[in-house]
Amino acid sequence: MAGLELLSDEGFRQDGRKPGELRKIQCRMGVFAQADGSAYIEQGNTKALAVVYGPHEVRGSRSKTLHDRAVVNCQYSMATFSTGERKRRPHGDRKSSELTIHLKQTFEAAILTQLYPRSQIDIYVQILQADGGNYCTCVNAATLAVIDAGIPMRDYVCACSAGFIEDTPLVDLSYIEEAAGGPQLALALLPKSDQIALLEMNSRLHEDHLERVMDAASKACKDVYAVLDQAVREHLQEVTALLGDQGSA
Amino acid sequence: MPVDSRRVRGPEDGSQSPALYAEKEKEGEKVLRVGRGPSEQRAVCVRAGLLSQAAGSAYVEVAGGSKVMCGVWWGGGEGRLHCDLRWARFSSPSTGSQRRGGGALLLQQSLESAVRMERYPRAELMLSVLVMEERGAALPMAITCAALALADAGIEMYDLVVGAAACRGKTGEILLDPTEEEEEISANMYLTIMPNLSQVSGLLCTGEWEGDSPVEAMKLCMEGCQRLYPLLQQSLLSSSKKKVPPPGPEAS
Amino acid sequence: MEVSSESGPPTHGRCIVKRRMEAVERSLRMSGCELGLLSRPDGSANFLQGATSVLAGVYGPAEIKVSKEMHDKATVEVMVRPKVGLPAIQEKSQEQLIRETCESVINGTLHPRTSITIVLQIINDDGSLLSCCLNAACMALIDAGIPMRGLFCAVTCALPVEDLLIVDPNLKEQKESRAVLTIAMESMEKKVLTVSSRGTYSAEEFQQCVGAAWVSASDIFQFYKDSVKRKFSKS
Amino acid sequence: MASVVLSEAEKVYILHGVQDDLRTDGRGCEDYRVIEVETDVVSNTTGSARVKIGHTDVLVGVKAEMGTPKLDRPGEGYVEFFVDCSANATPEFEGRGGEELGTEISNMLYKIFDNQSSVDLESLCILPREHCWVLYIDVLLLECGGNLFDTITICIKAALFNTRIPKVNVLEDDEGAKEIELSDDPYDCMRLNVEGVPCIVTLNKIGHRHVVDATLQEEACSLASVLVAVNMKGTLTCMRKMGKGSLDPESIFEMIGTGKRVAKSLHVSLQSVLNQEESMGKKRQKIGFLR
Amino acid sequence: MAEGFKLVEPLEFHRKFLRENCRPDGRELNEFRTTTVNVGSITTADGSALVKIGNCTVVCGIKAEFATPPIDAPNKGYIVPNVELTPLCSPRFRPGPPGEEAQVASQFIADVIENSQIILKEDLCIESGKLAWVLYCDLICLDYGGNLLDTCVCALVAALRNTRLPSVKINEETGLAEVKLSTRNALKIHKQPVSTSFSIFDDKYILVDPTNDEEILATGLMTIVIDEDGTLCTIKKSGGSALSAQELQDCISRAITRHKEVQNLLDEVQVSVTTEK
Repeated sequence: MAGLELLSDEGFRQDGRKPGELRKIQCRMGVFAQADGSAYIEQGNTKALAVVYGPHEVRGSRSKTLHDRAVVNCQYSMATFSTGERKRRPHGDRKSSELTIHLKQTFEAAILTQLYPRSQIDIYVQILQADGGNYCTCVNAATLAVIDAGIPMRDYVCACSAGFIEDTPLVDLSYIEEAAGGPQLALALLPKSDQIALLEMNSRLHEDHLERVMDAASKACKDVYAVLDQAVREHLQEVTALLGDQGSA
Repeated sequence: MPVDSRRVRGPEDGSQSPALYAEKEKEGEKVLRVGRGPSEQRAVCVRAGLLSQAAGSAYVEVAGGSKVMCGVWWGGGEGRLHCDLRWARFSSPSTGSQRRGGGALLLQQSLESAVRMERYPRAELMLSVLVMEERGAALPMAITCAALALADAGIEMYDLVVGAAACRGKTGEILLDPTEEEEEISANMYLTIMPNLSQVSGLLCTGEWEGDSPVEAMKLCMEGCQRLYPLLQQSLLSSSKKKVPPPGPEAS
Repeated sequence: MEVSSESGPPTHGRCIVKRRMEAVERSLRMSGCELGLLSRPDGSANFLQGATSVLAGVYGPAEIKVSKEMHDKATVEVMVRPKVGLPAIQEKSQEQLIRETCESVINGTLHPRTSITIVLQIINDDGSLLSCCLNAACMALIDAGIPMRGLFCAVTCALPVEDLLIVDPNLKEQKESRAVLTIAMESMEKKVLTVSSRGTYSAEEFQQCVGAAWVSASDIFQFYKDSVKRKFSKS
Repeated sequence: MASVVLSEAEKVYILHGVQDDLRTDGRGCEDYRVIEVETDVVSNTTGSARVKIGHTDVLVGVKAEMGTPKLDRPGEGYVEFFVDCSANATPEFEGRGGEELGTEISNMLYKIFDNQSSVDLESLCILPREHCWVLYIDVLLLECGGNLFDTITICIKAALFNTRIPKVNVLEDDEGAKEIELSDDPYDCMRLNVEGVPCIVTLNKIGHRHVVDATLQEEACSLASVLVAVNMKGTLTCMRKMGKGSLDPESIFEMIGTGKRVAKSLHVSLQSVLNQEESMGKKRQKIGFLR
Repeated sequence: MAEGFKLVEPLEFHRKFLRENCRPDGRELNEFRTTTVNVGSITTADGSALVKIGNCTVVCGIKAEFATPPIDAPNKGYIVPNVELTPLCSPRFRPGPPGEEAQVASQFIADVIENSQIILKEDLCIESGKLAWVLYCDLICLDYGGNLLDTCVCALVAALRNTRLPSVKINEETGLAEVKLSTRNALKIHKQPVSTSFSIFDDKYILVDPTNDEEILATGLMTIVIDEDGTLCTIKKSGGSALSAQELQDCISRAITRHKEVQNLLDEVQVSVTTEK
């Protein structure tokens, strides 16, 4: 850790951001035609794709069927070339399996699954380029894809990571900041109701600081929400404009 | 590396073939093919119906070369042909190993176009091929052997499938039925045909083929297949003479 | 079943094997067997031979996958879980041996189309592991109330040097021996049910081991009886 | 792959169109759909490209890593292929569902690159017997709308064109011990000659004719196809018959001819696109998936 | 007629024969089927043998490779046996990784090698701690006609006797191995174990060398492996009908005579191969 200054005396981070500042978010909905919903998002140098299939009949063994709501099925995978060191397998390793479960829990909390009993919704996310905050980026991408698929949710799910360095909470950590090994928190929030869909923390953080870090993270999630909401509105305008064209033709 | 818990464990960091440490023969122009013309095949010995447990079986041996065994049996699935192709560890000659991936696919596709699977909608045909010794051109031999085993089992087919291999050396000469040394240093072609219908059921070629050479090699292979055909018919005849009355597919 | 008022520790069987001039005297190390200690399985037993300890659980007769179903008898399955690591091919071989031994005493025809699963967790190995596994399996089957034609018990014998035979050896004795045999006897005619061996030995030595196993078997069967009695007298 | 089930009438419609050299989307039998190519899309790689033909979408990342040469080829580096048929393309590929197709494709890739001219493997060697570059060519299948093999090989060629392997200096000290030093200058790098890199042209037999770049619907009409891998010089490096049907030898000869002809123009236009893209240098707006 | 009876009432069919002290294929209870041994037919292997006992056919190929000796035993090489029961030999077996029967058979062969010391692993070491031979002994069953283990052990011994390893020298300057593929040396065979299997029928008849049917209908199976000195290397009896000490002794005696039969057969084959060359 020594020699690497993550926060300068002037209060700037390595990439020039302020502690509470997000990286640039760029996104697009409806990337693929064959899927029911899809989205692509870039948060700084972290790039993720999300695809949604469904709701459809439950695939595979029928025993998975739930009679009062839809099954949310997820898969988190990382392209073998997405990381600095080549990954041997895109998914199926311990880390991806863990994130797959997290993703499932997050979206089970957000999607109105009771509207689709006996059916299944697939959410597949893929990291194309990894530069910190992979899980959060995937959640944001998946949110857009679910919206693109027209599946009703309680609210957007917005996720953001946060860390705590030199008595300052940092949000939206980059790979270098993650690798430094300080405490790390991933928060997935339903921003309107301030409800937490998923919260995970690694490493040690003093109890007294938790509230500040949480505050910073939830503020960041709300910032993410603003960007996503903007993107969705723009996308919808485009689509309706196209539909309008077709209608008049 | 994951350890295979279902086999006796070998050395932890793997092993290498001693051939890699052997004194190399001079890399100069090796004379390919002595005593055999470029379009001449090695003698082949064929026997059908020699396994006691399988519904149909066949064994093909090339003189001084490849040995292939195949068995066919019925499984309980839905109208589909299931192929299993394997090379015994001791089958490969000591000189290096080549990538054999995809052989099973060629086997499957070559046979699928000949077997009338629609006649058996409620049965699964299982086919297992073992290459015991590889001295060049074992893959097309394996396909020939498999077709023979299917015929021995009394499976309905449009025609037998016969395979042949050819290779193209660095100087452009095309040789039929190459040995493993010839295969090693040249471009290879495997072709399977249904001789009576004169239809190509499988084709795979790798390496560099310039100009019209692929067409030429295909023609050579087809001639080779046609020459092999009577031999196969003969062996089927003698195997079915042995088992009178011929058992139907239900017999298993 | 006869419930005796007698309680207290079971008598340790003593086994004396006379060979020509030399006599090896030694007691079986059976130090305890607790029955029904697990709540999930239908029957369970923890069998201790000295420091060797095996925990067995029996599930069944229970529902079975169609692919494994046998229409005329129950399907017996045995799983051996080593102390550390994953089961390998050696465990597979042991599983088959234990399964076939159990199958030969279980009245499987009474429960066709069901499964009887025996799970053996090795807790500690201090020699005579295979016999401990077999004994634990038998006790767990008793505890589960699986109908059986008879019982079986297993004895491990080690042949360290010429003219010496050790019954129920510990790990050190086992390692120093040129041959180790495990013999299982059934309780009805006291004949040999199962043999498994490591190392080389003569036919004569083999017969001596069978003899030693025969002698020890009565002690073990008595120990079985006492263990069951104890369980019922407690509750 | 989104599976397509066609009715008899639809099949006849497609077949008749092909017979008259007019396909359902207006193309002739030897025409490709619009091919979108973009290189340098993933920055963590030594080379990358994305190619989109119709609804088929493929991303290829090339990573060069240091390794030891294979024992039987001590003076060469080597290439490893991995094809990830991701669940993105279809839910059937979830978990291990895509593995079968993935291995089939990577087997095919090994075969088309299994010759001296495709990639100059000797240039990948750093120190004979000790160090070499291993090129990991990872294919990520994102969407599949027919003609998978062609799209993948075009994408691989583009990614290899984009590949820049860092220069390596071998230092030898007085005792003869060798040390490897990576060049500090990120612009000091080695490029690959992609002239020998072949592309596959898949020819689907439909009725009595054959078409290139078939859509999923057309693939469903075809019982047999021939894959021809051809490099820029017109040398065939791999050929394979696919599918359940059998083919007349004469039509295979014809297909080889068509394959070579189409491949030639494919290579020429691909090269010009790649050159053009490169000439824009830093000014090029990277698009990626943002439209 | 007999075929029908056999199919419908297989147990009764066999009992009828056994009551007359003979077996459906005409053998007596303690008689082996014809055993044929063919060595060196697979030229790509360093040693090979094809053994048939009746219908049961096993081909064994030995492939020798280099590896670093194990850390805990730097002066030893490796012997890795592997029994493969492919669908080729019987529809019972499925393609893919080895099933239980194959695993148990592989472990049995490994035990036989370990117990009998056919080959000392020390002999396989080329340079202590640096280089050793690995002998991959692949036993592939081509036709499962009953009595797999006896066939496997016989094929293994025959193949090992047939094995010729290329000569190796360690180059002192480079420390690399130098191999001469043209000069080859035989392995030192210390012991020649022979396996004899029995099936117990209806708890009373003991049949030697059971066929596939006899194995399926048996109430118990036992395999005894013995070497030329009459020393027992392995007795494997897992469950089934219980046997008395006397019955066990009879089986051991039969195994001793079987050893002589096989030994003679292997010697004959050896002689015929060497004279051919």
